[in-house]
Amino acid sequence: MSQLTYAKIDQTILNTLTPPKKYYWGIIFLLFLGVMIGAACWTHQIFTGIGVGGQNNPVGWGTYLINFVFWVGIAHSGTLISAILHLFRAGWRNPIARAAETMTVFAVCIAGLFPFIHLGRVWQVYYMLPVPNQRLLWPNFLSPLMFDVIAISTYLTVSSLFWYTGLLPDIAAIRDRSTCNRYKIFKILALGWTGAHEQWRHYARGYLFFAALATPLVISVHSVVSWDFALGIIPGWHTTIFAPYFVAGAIHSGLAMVLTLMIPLRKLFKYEDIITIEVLQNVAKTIVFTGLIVGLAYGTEFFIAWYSRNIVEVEQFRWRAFGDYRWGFYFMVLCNTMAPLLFLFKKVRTTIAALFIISLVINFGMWWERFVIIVGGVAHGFPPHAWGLYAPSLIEYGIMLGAFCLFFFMFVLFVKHMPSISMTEMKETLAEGAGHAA
Amino acid sequence: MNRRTFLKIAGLGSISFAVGCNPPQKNLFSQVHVPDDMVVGEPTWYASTCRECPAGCGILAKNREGRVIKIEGNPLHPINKGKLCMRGQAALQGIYNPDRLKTPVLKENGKWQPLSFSKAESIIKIKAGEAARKGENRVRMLTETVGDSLLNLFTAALTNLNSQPPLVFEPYGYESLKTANEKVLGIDGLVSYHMDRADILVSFGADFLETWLSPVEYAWKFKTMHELTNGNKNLFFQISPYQSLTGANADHWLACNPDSEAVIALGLIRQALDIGKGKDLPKSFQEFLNEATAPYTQGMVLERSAIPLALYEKLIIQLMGAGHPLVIGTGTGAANLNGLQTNLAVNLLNLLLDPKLRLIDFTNRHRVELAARRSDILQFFDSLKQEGADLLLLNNVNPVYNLPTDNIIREALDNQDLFVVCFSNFMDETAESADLVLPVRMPLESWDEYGGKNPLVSTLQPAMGKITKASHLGDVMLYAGFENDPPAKNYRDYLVASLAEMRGVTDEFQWVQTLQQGGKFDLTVKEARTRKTPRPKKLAKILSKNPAPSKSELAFMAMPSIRFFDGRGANRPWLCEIPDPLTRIAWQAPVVIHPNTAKAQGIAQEDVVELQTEFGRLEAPVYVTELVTPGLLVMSIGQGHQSYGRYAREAGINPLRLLSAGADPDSGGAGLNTPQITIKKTGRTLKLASTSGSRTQHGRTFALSVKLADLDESIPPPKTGLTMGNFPLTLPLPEGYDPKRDFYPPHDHKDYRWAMVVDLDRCIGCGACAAACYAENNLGVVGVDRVIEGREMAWMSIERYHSEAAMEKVTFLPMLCQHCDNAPCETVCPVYAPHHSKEGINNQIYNRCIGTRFCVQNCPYKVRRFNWFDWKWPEPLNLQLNPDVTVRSKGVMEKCSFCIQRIKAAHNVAKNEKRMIIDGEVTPACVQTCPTNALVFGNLMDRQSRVRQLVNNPRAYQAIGYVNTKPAVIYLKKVTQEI
Amino acid sequence: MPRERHIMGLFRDEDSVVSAINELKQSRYKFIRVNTPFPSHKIMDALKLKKSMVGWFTLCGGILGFIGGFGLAVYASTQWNLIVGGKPVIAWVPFVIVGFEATILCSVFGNVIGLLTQARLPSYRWLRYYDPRCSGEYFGVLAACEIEQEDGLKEFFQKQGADVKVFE
Amino acid sequence: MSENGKKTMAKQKSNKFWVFLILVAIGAATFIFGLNGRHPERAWQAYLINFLLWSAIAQGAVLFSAVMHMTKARWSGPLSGLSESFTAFFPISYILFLLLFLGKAHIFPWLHEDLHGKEVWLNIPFLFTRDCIGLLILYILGFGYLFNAMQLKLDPNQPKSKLRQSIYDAWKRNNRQPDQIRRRMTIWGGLYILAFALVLCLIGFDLIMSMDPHWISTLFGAYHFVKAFYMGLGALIILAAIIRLRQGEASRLNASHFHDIGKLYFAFCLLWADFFYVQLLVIYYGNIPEETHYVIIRTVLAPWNKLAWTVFIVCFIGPFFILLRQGVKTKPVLMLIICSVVIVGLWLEHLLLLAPALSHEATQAIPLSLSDGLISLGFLGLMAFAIGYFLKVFPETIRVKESN
Repeated sequence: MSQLTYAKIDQTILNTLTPPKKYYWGIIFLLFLGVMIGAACWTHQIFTGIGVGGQNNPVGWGTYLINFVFWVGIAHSGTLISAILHLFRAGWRNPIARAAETMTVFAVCIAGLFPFIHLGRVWQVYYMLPVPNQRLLWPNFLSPLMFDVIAISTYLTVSSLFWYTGLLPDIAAIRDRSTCNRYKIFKILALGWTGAHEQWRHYARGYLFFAALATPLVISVHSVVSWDFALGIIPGWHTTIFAPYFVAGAIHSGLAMVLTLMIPLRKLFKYEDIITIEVLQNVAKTIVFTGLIVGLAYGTEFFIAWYSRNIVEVEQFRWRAFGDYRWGFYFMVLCNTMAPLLFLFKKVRTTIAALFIISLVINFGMWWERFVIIVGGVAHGFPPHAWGLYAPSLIEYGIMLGAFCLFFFMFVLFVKHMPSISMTEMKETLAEGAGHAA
Repeated sequence: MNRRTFLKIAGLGSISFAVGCNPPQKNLFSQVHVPDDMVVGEPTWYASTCRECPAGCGILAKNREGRVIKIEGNPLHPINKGKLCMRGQAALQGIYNPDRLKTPVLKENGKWQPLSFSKAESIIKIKAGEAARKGENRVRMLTETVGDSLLNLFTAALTNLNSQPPLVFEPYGYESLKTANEKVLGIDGLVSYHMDRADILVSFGADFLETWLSPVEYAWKFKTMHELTNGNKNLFFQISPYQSLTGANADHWLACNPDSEAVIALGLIRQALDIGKGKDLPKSFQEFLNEATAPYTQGMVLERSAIPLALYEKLIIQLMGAGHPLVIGTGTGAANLNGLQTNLAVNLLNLLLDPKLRLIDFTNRHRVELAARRSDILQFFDSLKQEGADLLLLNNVNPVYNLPTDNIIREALDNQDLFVVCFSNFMDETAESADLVLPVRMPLESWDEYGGKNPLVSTLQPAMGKITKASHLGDVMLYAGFENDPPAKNYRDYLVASLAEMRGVTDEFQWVQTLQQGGKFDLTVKEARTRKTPRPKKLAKILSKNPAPSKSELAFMAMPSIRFFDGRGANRPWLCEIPDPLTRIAWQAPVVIHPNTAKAQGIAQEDVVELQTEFGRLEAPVYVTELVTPGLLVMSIGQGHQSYGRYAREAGINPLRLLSAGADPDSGGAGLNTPQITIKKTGRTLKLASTSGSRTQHGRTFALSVKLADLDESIPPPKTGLTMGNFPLTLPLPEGYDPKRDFYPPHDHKDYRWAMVVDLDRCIGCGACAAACYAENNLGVVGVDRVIEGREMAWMSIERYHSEAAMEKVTFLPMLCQHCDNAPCETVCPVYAPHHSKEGINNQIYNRCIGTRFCVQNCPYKVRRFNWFDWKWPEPLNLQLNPDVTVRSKGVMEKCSFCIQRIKAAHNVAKNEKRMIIDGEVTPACVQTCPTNALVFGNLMDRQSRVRQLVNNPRAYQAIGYVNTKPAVIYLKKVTQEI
Repeated sequence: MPRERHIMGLFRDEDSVVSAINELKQSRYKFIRVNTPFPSHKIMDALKLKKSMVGWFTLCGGILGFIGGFGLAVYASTQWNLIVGGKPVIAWVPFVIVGFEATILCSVFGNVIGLLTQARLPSYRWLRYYDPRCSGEYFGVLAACEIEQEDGLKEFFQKQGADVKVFE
Repeated sequence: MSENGKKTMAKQKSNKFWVFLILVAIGAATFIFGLNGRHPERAWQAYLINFLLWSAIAQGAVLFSAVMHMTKARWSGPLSGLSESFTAFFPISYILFLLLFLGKAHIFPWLHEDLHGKEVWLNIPFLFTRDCIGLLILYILGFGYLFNAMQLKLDPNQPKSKLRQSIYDAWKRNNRQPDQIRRRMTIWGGLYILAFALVLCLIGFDLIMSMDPHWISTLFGAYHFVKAFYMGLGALIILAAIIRLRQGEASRLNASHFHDIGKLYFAFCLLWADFFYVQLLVIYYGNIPEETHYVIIRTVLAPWNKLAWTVFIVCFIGPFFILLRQGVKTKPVLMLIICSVVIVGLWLEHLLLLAPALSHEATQAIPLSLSDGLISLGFLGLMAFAIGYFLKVFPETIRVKESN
């Protein structure tokens, strides 16, 4: 980034905020359409009953929970990148941190929707809120679902605050470079930030604590998600490795999603100088690492199942590999642990197309991993007489479509109206870079 | 709020919130003028008699606010001793059936016109009058088996209309049995058997646990004979080409070739003679037998029947050595030559093995013996064609369905100048082709009398106000059958009179007593006259026949169904919804094929195949199982109606369409099997509505059995460990907690810890419990599509497991909520919808449930059921709903509650009487109805209670106990015996 | 007190800012603040600021959250006093999760509150003496002096090689 | 000044060696005495625990350098060089492992049990073959990494011992450019990290988890290697602190180094606790006896529950609250103490995991005695000796600041 200057950074990023063209609104409309389809499907389900989905006995949880876990997973890398890498002072995070955090916030919103969607009586959902009520009925704080409620809401709050705190100086910067309406709005949003040293002094400290707190949080949240299953006693669910394994998986999928989002963004917004190939390479390398962890977890699960000599476990994993859902299993192994290994070759790492495709492959694989775990466990559980299979219904696909559309709808809106790269942090990096050069 | 108050609400959850989840049922109180014996909220019980099949079990009808909501067996009744089969339970869905006719309908130029009852009855009166005037025998009548009183009335009326008495039509007429009895025992009827006193039972395919003569009666008799008594068990051999439910309960199933039972039976006679049985028979007769059975050498028998030598020898040894041997004949419908020969041989065998025939009861004979032979029925219709008649009265019979391949019947009914009247409450196939359909009162609404066995008195009385304005058939006959001088002014009086005359129920007191008890069971009748020894020449004609084995390698056989009997049950949603005990398939009627046959034919499960015989063809999906001999195709009878209401129509296939309606010359009965059939793949497949995932249990400890030999106390119990194989029994009581392996502290219960013991050795898999549960707990009926999706709602289901070692061996496992002490479902619910009650029950609070379905996900037994939709109870089926139990709405989880409403009721009684609940005072619906007492319910904390005694049984275990959920449902291993 | 004149010198690079600050500190002009587009360590070091107090807010939040979380879980379960799955009514092991999440949440709240109160946000008074360029590529050093010293301060800044902005 | 500074240091080291060797001797003596005593299994137990502990320390410490290189982290500075010195313990560790074979009768309780088919995996020949191979690979990779890493640090104008000379010649033969070397480091390092995960999983399953052959926990392997890294960092900090204290201001190890590695240490303290809790929670919640019995014996029932609490407090609660304050992290002395205590705590943790299975008769009291301590001292001596030797051969790893 030698040729970068403060001015250039400002320029590149502010250029992205110019009034959008027609096709942009076209895309927005299409996405909105998708959202509406999803909404319609959900409404239908609420009035007819969960039965319009494909779930049954024994498989009571279907794509709703799969998507829930999938989106929570996506959400994780955002915090990872902005918090953990911030603590490790890895400079390459700065160009993608903002977009990643944004992704996090939106992904958590989407994820948060699914537990509602999958409820049989969503109109009674307030039973889960720990609010004093006249009948003195409280939720059960032993239930993993309550852990979820707490963890996810915490995560949403924290990541949003974290995200907004990061945005603050940039909002101010935009305020200073805009007029009339936009100025008015951003003036309010900026809360009067001027980058005075008193402000920076507290800001830097606060931001550090944010990072320090977000890191254990991000780990705990996906551990909690994993406990929705691991705390059960169902073979294939009840295993101690789940928490770290899910965290790794989450980061894995999240990083892949970062690539999926960043590569087009980089192209469209001409970020090549800021999001350099170096940055993408580093993401790719991290993906290799997480991929290996996930692979290790797959292996361990199988080994222990075999080692345990517990016929229920053995059967569960035999079936996972050779049973009705073996394709899902093959997908998950190939896409999540094999495909990323291609990143070991510099050639692959540095070709944008390859990066993009593999990132998509990984997202696909991670979805299937959740399928294999969530459906597989109960479909082939303890009582053989209750074994069964599950296939999603059209309604479920509709809702899934809606969810994806909603995510991209929000994201596309964001990148066009807010700085999708942190100007401040870029300048900081630039300054430090200069410092090192000196 | 403290725990007690909450639990109050919790308890009420099942009672007072009956309208909580659903829009309230309109007019829960369906009566305006309340009868004296009705107290709101209190059930009233009316003793009556079940008329779902000719067996005639005694029942108690539970009436709440004027509606019958549940039927239970009458404990005083000698036939069923308080038990009931699933068909009996489902009788309710007859009276409340949404397709039940509200008014008579008259066919005018092909269209059905409703008309008033009086109008309809007068039409009949007029028609009858005209016919009678025309001359001899112009009025004909075909009726189902009815009580003597009604039958006499029919006869009287018909004679009055100078016609012949009515003919009793039963699809299952037991012709060959009757013939055999007539020829050997000299009784042209159906004797009953003291099965309970036998020490070895050999059956040649009689499905006495399903439909044969009197299933409930023989179910408890069989279990009495077959139960484990001081380390010993009597033997039961089933010899049949298809392993029916009865066969599945046999110690040894001898899978013989189709139509080879006779060979075996005769072979056994020969064996018996060889070892010098039957010495006290007349010499001539002995000689006759000797020569008649000469050809049936062991080699020939084995060759023809293809049963393994080892088993055959075991059978011979056991049978010949037995003290009280009992051999019973063929299944319901096997009236072809083979069937007749078998039954003859069976009777002879009994005669040889036990010359006094101690186990055969000639006095109390089954009423169904009144049924006319198939040949007579055919002759009846034939004569309608030849001689012609003006009026044909059909009382609740459906010949069009039961004899689909017989054209004479159709012709006769379609005949223009014959006016056909159908006394039927449903538009079944026969009614469709009648001219006038006149609904009459159904058994639960009427005064009547029906002794399942002569001379037993068993009464019927109205257990509820009538649903329609229909009058009783008796009254119709009194009105229509007599010009001016009816024998009585209404049927009730007629009934009283005839009971007084026939059974000496003279004074009012006796009458009331009889009604209250549901009958007069203490009648002493003189022994039937002594038999004369059979005369050889009557037998020779038949026994000498030796038909060559059929050429075709494929034979076909239709089995009477425990669910639908002869087809009359097909419009009861419960019976359709509860899967077949052996195939575990609901709503559909697959054709059952042996794997080898399937392989040979290149057929796989769920393929739709075309079956073709000389009489007809049909297409059916395939179910592959080892429970049938290779080369035999089996379908169960009862489904595949063209009409008969929404539930029966288009459900399953009617196998009778493949069979001849003709009768066997010797027995006069029809065979339900054919030696010639061709099978063809259609290329299509049909998803079977199966409710079972895997047939074998993959080495898991769900349904366990133990060898009789291993029950010996001298053998020390194996040492326990922590794995599935050797985990100890951990009672759901504080003593069940071991600090070395339980993280959780033990918790106490208040006075009661409800638990159930399920004796797999007693369970015959009949599914009565499941039906009772449907009736008691307002379970939703989901229909075939939902079942295919895996969304059936049964709280109690009888799972069947084939043994990996020998796939033809089956164990039945009643599966219901295990009410674990460490219930995995409870912890994971975010809102405490399921929780542990102070009496140990795993409560489910429907109002609190938000439908996360986490509980069922985490249930290791998968016994929780989720309401995927709002289930429908089309009017007036909703009148059957039990007001003590919530009707669950969509999005709510539900499951077995141990019939908490009954527990609550018992609590109230006990509280009023200031005492504890007595052991046995609470019986959940399933426990109450189980014909073999396989289920026992009680309080584990009471050391005297039966459950507490039973859990000390060495056979006691818990399903996959090693998961350490400490279930309160404790199973007793099934006892298998190898000899 | 006589009216003051606020003047901001806008610099392009940190080092000159640092030197400017140092000299300003010696000079008779009143140094008020520096506005920078990003937190510059050099400048921060030059200003020799003492450590921010935000951490204490975070800590308090955390402690409250921990207590609150456990408290809530324990209180709720004792309200019901029901046994589920055989677990004791107060099961500490799982409650750790509730406690933990609450800790994080509350400490973040604490953190935000600390941040806002310490940095005195939101408030638009900051914009009184402020130049938009300071969020771009300029570092604005704001100083004040009596009106008559205005020119001196101006040229002081110019000497440092900064553009000067005078607030009327 | 640096020159003679080094000289003196080298001299001091050489004196030290005697101390170390004496420690070793004591340990060995105690061990042999124990073997001939009434409870040879107790001696072997101590041996096994120490083998696991010290090997893990060495492996974990080396991991630090590899990780730092892979992540291109600039802050580690001289620390990564220092961590490489732990490779010196690898050969010793390997020999120690081979010696375990002699005690197989005492350290594998499952030898006398019915394993329900687990024999396929749990049998002496297979176990030793696979673990030998695993450790061999790990150590070779470790040295391979070291070999390349040293090349960048070594300065030629040092007293050349024979070993150094041979290494020099090797480098000469394939003279590479620094960037080339870095790439090779990346490969060796990456492989080392991979092998570390796999081999330590294996060791964890084979030598700790399988001691109760009926118990399983899928996370156990990962738990073991996280613990190893936790200990490795601890040891590294101790070493660094010692050197800092010896060298004083002249040292290139400054406060920020200690602060950073302190943070990392803190993170792994949390991670270790997390991995512990994750297993506990799942097993507690499921309450399936196959899993619970193992945990209950060690955490709930006397006498082990006291030990469990000690371990938990010493290895997590204590360090957590102390390390919260960043001031602490920068103080070498404090860090030295904390890390030492934690390592002792983790020694006890090994005892907690192994002893209930190994010494069955110990149901009343925790089998812990002086002999255990002495044997451990012996191992400490070995470790110190190894590192001392390394630093003697490659003094530049602890080079002091160039005098300004």
